[in-house]
Amino acid sequence: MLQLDEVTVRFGATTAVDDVTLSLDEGQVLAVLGPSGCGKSTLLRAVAGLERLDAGSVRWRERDLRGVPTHERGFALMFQDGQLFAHASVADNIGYALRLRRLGVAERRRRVDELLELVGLPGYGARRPATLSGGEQQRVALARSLAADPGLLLLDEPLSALDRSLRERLAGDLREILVTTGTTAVLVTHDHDEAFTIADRMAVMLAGQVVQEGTTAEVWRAPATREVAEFIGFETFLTGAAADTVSPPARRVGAVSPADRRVGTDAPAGPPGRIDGSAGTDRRVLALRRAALRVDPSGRLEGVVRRAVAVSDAVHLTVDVDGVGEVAALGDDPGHHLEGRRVRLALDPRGTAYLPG
Amino acid sequence: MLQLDEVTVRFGATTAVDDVTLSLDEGQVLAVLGPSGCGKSTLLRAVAGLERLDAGSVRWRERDLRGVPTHERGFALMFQDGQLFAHASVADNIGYALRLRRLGVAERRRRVDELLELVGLPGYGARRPATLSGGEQQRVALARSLAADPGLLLLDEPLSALDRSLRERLAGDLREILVTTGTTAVLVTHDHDEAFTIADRMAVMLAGQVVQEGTTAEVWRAPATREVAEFIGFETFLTGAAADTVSPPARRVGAVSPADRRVGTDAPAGPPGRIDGSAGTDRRVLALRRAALRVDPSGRLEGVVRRAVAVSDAVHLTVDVDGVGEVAALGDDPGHHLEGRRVRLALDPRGTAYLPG
Amino acid sequence: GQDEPTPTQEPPATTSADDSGDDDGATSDRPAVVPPPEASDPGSVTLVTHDSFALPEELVAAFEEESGYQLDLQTAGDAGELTNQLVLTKGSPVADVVFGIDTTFASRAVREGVLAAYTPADLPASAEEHLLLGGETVLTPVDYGDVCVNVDDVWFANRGLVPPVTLEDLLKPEYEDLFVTPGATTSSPGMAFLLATVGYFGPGEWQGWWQDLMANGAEVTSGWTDAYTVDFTAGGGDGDRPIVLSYASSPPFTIPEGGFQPTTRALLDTCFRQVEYAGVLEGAVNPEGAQAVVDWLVSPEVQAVIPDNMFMYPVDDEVVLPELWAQWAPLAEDPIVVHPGQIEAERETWLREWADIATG
Amino acid sequence: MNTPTPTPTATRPGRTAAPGRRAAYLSGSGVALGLAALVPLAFLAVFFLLPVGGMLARGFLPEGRLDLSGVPEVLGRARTLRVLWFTLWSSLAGTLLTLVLGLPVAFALYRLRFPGRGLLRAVVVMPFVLPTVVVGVMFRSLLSSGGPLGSLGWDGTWVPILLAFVFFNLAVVVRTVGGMWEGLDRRAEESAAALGADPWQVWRTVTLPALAPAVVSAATLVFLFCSTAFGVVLTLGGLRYGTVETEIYLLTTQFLDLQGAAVLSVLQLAAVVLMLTLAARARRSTESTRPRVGARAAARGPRRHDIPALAVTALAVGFVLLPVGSLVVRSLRRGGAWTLENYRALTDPDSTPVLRVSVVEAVENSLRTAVDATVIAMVLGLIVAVVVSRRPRAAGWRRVVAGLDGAFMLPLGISAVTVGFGFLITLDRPPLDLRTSPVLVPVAQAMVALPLVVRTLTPVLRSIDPRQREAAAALGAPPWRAAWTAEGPVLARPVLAATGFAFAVSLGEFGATAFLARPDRPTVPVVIYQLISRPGAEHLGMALAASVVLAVVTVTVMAVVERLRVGSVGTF
Ligand SMILES: Nc1ncnc2c1ncn2[C@@H]1O[C@H](COP(=O)(O)OP(=O)(O)OP(=O)(O)O)[C@@H](O)[C@H]1O
Ligand SMILES: Nc1ncnc2c1ncn2[C@@H]1O[C@H](COP(=O)(O)OP(=O)(O)OP(=O)(O)O)[C@@H](O)[C@H]1O
Ligand SMILES: Cc1ncc(C[n+]2csc(CCO)c2C)c(N)n1
Ligand SMILES: [Mg+2]
Ligand SMILES: [Mg+2]
Repeated sequence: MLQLDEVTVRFGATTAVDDVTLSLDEGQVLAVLGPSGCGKSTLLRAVAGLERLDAGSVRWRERDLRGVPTHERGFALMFQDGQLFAHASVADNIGYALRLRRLGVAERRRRVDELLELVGLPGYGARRPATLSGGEQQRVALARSLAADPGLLLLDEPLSALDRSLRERLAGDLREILVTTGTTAVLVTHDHDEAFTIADRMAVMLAGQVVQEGTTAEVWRAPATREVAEFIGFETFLTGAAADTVSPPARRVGAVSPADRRVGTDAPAGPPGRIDGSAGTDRRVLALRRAALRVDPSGRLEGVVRRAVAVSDAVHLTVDVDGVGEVAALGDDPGHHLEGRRVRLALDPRGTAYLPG
Repeated sequence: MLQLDEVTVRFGATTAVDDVTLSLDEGQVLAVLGPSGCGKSTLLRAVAGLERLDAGSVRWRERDLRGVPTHERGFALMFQDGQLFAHASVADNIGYALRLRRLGVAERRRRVDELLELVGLPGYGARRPATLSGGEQQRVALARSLAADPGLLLLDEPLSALDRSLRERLAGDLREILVTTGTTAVLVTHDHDEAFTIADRMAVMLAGQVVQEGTTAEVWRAPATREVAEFIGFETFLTGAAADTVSPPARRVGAVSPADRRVGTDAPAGPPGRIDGSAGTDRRVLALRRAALRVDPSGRLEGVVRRAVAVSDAVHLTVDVDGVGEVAALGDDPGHHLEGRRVRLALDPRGTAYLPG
Repeated sequence: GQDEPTPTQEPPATTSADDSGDDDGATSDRPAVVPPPEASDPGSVTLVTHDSFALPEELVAAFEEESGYQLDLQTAGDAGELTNQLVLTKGSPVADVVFGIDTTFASRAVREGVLAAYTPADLPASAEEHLLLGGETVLTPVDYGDVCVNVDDVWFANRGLVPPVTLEDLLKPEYEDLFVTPGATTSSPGMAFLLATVGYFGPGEWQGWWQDLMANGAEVTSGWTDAYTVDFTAGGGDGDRPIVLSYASSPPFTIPEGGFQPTTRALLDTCFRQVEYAGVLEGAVNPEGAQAVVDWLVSPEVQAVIPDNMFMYPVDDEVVLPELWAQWAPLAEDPIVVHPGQIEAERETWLREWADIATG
Repeated sequence: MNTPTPTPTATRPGRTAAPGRRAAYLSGSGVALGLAALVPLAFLAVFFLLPVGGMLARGFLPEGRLDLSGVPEVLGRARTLRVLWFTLWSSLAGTLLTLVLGLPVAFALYRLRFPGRGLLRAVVVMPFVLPTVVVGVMFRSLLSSGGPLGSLGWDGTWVPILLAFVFFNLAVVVRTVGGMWEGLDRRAEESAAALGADPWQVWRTVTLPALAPAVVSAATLVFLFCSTAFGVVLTLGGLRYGTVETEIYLLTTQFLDLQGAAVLSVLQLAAVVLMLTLAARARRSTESTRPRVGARAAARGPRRHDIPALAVTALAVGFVLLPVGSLVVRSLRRGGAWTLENYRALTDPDSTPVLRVSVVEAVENSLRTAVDATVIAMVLGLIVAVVVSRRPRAAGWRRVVAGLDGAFMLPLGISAVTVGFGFLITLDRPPLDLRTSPVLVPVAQAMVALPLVVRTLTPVLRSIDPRQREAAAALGAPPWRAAWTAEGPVLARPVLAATGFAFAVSLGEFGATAFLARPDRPTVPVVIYQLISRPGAEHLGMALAASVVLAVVTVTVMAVVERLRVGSVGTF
């Protein structure tokens, strides 16, 4: 088990990691999400023993790692910027940890080729890192850390430089590798879907602190604070009457109109559990993702489209809903047809959450 | 106007950019998309004059740039890995181009502060690049290239290291800046939505070649080849009977069943124009995004769920549709309830496209 | 060496003469000095000299053969550095015996007591006249030479000019810009020349002469080498000064290829005599060996090769000089003299005054 | 009184800082490094601090009591002030001039690829092995009123002194800066160009700051060499331009005025320490790590806008070769005729009674000694460079490291006479009675070469991103292995350059060697000095021929070193 207790790392006046307490069972994968500069990389470096702790402790398999040098921890860290060894070939980079372990040449070569294949770079072994594209370098760095076959794998944005389809494929492969080898891993990512695909658990960091930690689905469905909610994609926050208009208290649990829940099947409905315990409180905030409100002729809400922006596979609308105000919603077709029009919106409760007020 | 004619760049045996012909009107923004290693960065470097052309020419405002050194082109290139000046402060990095232009100290400072504000790093001016997080460095690099206020702005994945919400905000701001200053720009991105938000036009590169170029919406809706389609997110490709089953020929133009087009409004329906001209040909391929098939009790298609994976805001299904085979589809709720079940799927034609066979 | 004589076998020492080669003869005890435990092998003797020391390999071998000592050589810069080094290491010398202390520094060595009394029994009679005033018992003259102004006769002949003869002549306008000398502060012959002018004009008078000399366009270089090889017209370079400060023994070196007569000549009225001395060092580990070395240096064999090897005149006048020397390198009959004690007392003052005049 | 007590606080074993103040994985290696640093420190203590301390003690404590009576007297002399002033301005001017000429040459020889590059790299080092007197004679032969350049009227002015400063030290700049430049990633420059900077602006705003630590390093060395220059100043300045160094020499060897010499030595030492402090500060403020990307950093073919740099290089090479050319010419002449006699005599032990060994044997001695000295200098230099390139977090240890950095430069800033005489008076007791030990020659040469090695390697080492080492550690590499992985390949070329340099230094070293070498085993410079100070055309001719041989040997060795392939280091 990896156990972080009140870990704090400061750089002068900046507190990059602030009193972080976390634990991760062996074999599990934790995704760390958070905005740029919140301390994710520093946290990983601290676990690896590359940053001194200003307070707190890191324990691994019950052993306090204070004073244990990086190379003796048996971890592998993939740096955010790769940090490939420029003077070594791609194959030597990937085989580095194997060489340290004095693996035979043939075995090493086999493993390197395997990993090159995995990251989609077969035949790149003899190349120098400087001749690789950005994404290729990142994949080599990933392969290099995977080759180390560590007790704990620390990945700092392993797939950020890759295009979506490659990223999705590699995320799936990575998940598979981690699961089959039972590797414990902590990965930093900006991509929510990547977190979902690869990780069992998720920690959201904001300004150095872990504000929420839980299974990926949990965090997704029940963000602990407005900041977390904003970070994971909730855009509209409503209170009081506006919230009630969008999601009438009476209908909140289970009682969702057919139009509102059309696409739903038999999954547990609506915003998660905690709602029940606090149904009467008005101070709670109703958070809506954009996808929670879709243009639907049979929807219950109505409003005027203020702005419509086409993105790749949808139209992002800003709708001024009667009695509610401006909300983000999803249209279906290129928006120039919509601006200024009145549309009806249907609520999809899976895009909603209640936050403590 | 930026005009690329049969531009080719080789590295030994590799042809990184292969006979690329492109043109971009002034004031427009072109997004270059393509898988990792397809030659995007090389293309940008070639335009900037940092790679020697093995063939072809780059013209800017009617002038052939052959032999024009980089600094005389009046462009600004933001490198994929930032390439901040390690010895200079953040402010000096951002103010670099202004200093070259001998802008006064006060004016420079004002502009730098403005840009720091823009990229969300107010007060970071005195820091050294080495003390910044990955995303912070990227933002400084972006600010630095924006400060140059160039005739042509070349951005190599300017937002890849940022979290989604910051990326969205910056993409919007970037678009606004480019439009208000009338800057012509070429930007490399992996993110489809970023391309949509920022760019007017889109070029898809595959293995060194530009396979499709057009307005963003055009490319999105009518990918030219299966590879392009795959790259921009089409996952299922059907021909012959299977295609007909999913999208019956009779119904193809305009005649979409209410269940299939429920969420649609008055936008032009179905796969775009070219369908009409080739309606009779069976050799065309029907391409489907995952979002084209959604679980819907009133859907026309039926099949067994083979696999269900929850991602952040949806469930990815693989459904074995009767008479069609396995297709990617979108469910609504965490998938463990679905695997093995029969579900009905509705087709959303906006997620479909016909490709030349 | 790791050979026979064991450390316990203390070599005997005497203050009187021993026959060379009689290494196991007398058994009188050594005086106060106790050798350090790891003292060098008593079978060897160390000779420290100036950099210009050179003797044929065979002679050294013969000495070692004859005396039974292995001769170790150390060099220590020019005469000045050598003397100062001895002074600095007084009581713990690096060697047993020294050769190369010259007239100008000898008094310092004597005064500082770095030398042990010793006079070779076989000192040639002709050496007597070179004995150092006040240092007769500790320093043994070995060779000597004259530092004199040299002129390029051919150069003067070609121009139909008469070369200078005396120091006073050098101030004449016809010799303007024609004289080059190494500096007194940086060069031994330069120092000797300064002493020559002090001795010739007398204390308090020489300064004026130097001022006039400099005003007459004399050039001061740092060392003899570049004065002679760069500026002098007959030194092998493309120099343009036909008058140079050098040695009385220099002219034979200017006999042209195939010629039989030097093109240059020393002005014998301008010479300062330098005598080089040898002496046993106080605190020597092997004083007896040291004495044997001093004996050896004044032996006819060594005296005979001194001209060809060290370009000095042997103190033993019985030695036959090389023919060219005899013919073309006469010594001054009446060299300029300055009392060694006075040199020691005033050297610093003179040098400072000189430097102020000559290097302004 | 002279028992060595070399236990500076800098190397007290233990954690490098208060607990937890440093990345954990470095602490173990910190101790090892600290211990390793003891070796060079011991060398420094025994072969430098002890002798110099001894001399200063003799000067200030003549009778065992402190006596400073001479201080105001020495400082009050007009001559002292004049000498100080000349030392200062001539060294500064020489340093600047050398930099101005050396930087374009470093660029041309280390960033451009063209045939003959390796040879030129070797040629610029050649002056370093030429004995100063020979160079002085050659310069004067060219510039004296009768010489080919006599019409310039420079003889006896300060101009030739500055020229000689440049002549001798061009190699310092070219190699120190070139070693760094060679490995720089081109993309930083590209990114400046892509923001509109013209090549000059790119150089000024990106390249120069990146090179700054190396430039400062080189400038420090050059300044030290110039301000302690002895032979050339005397020969070329014709006594008019005394420096502190010549003054100390005079006071020590002529007047035996140890107090005066000690006063000047302390003055010199203070100036050197001040200069080193300033240089260290300048270096530190310009230091930053840089990516090094092998392939992209590789030199390229010359382009049109490289013409100025190439022209300067041609000029510099011409400048270096001019005195050497005149040396070659004069070595081929005797008695007004062309002859190979001077060279023939070199192989003949009996050619002149002046020499105990033939010049060929001296070449052998020189090479053998130089190999020993180079090995010592490289081992110690690498240790020192690695130690001083580490960045402890604690300010105290950072200062210690900075101090160490400077400490090894000190020997260059102190008069050789002081060290030499100090040697004699302090190392005269067992177990350190080393005064006549033959091991001293390579050791002393190594101490002279050490600063050059350290200054060549340290800027490069410090520019390597420590995260490269961290990346290796994070994959399981123990500290030494991580250092080898991250730094070995980058250092390979600079190590070669430094090795060549150290070799050249010890081949050419005269001051200490003349003092220490046994007369029966002289090195070539010693032989040259013996020859050149004797009358007779054959001695001068042989001295010149021997100088040519020394130059040729050096250039050959350098050229071979340049050609060594270091690709294998890349495979860890
Ligand atoms: N200097 C080089 N030498 C050899 N091959 C190179 C060099 N630079 C790039 N390549 C190759 O050229 C191809 C294109 O590289 P480029 O950097 O343009 O890709 P990219 O599209 O920017 O990829 P990414 O999205 O991963 O950054 C890659 O296959 C890469 O390996
Ligand atoms: N060496 C340093 N000195 C000072 N501040 C630092 C240093 N390293 C990081 N920081 C600061 O600490 C904070 C956290 O940095 P960190 O690199 O951990 O962020 P991150 O979460 O990884 O961000 P990103 O997603 O942008 O990579 C940032 O504000 C950064 O500016
Ligand atoms: C002005 C000046 N004079 C001489 C040298 C030559 N030099 C200085 S140190 C050294 C190494 C051995 O002594 C050599 C050859 C120089 N660089 N600068
Ligand atoms: Mg980070
Ligand atoms: Mg790229």
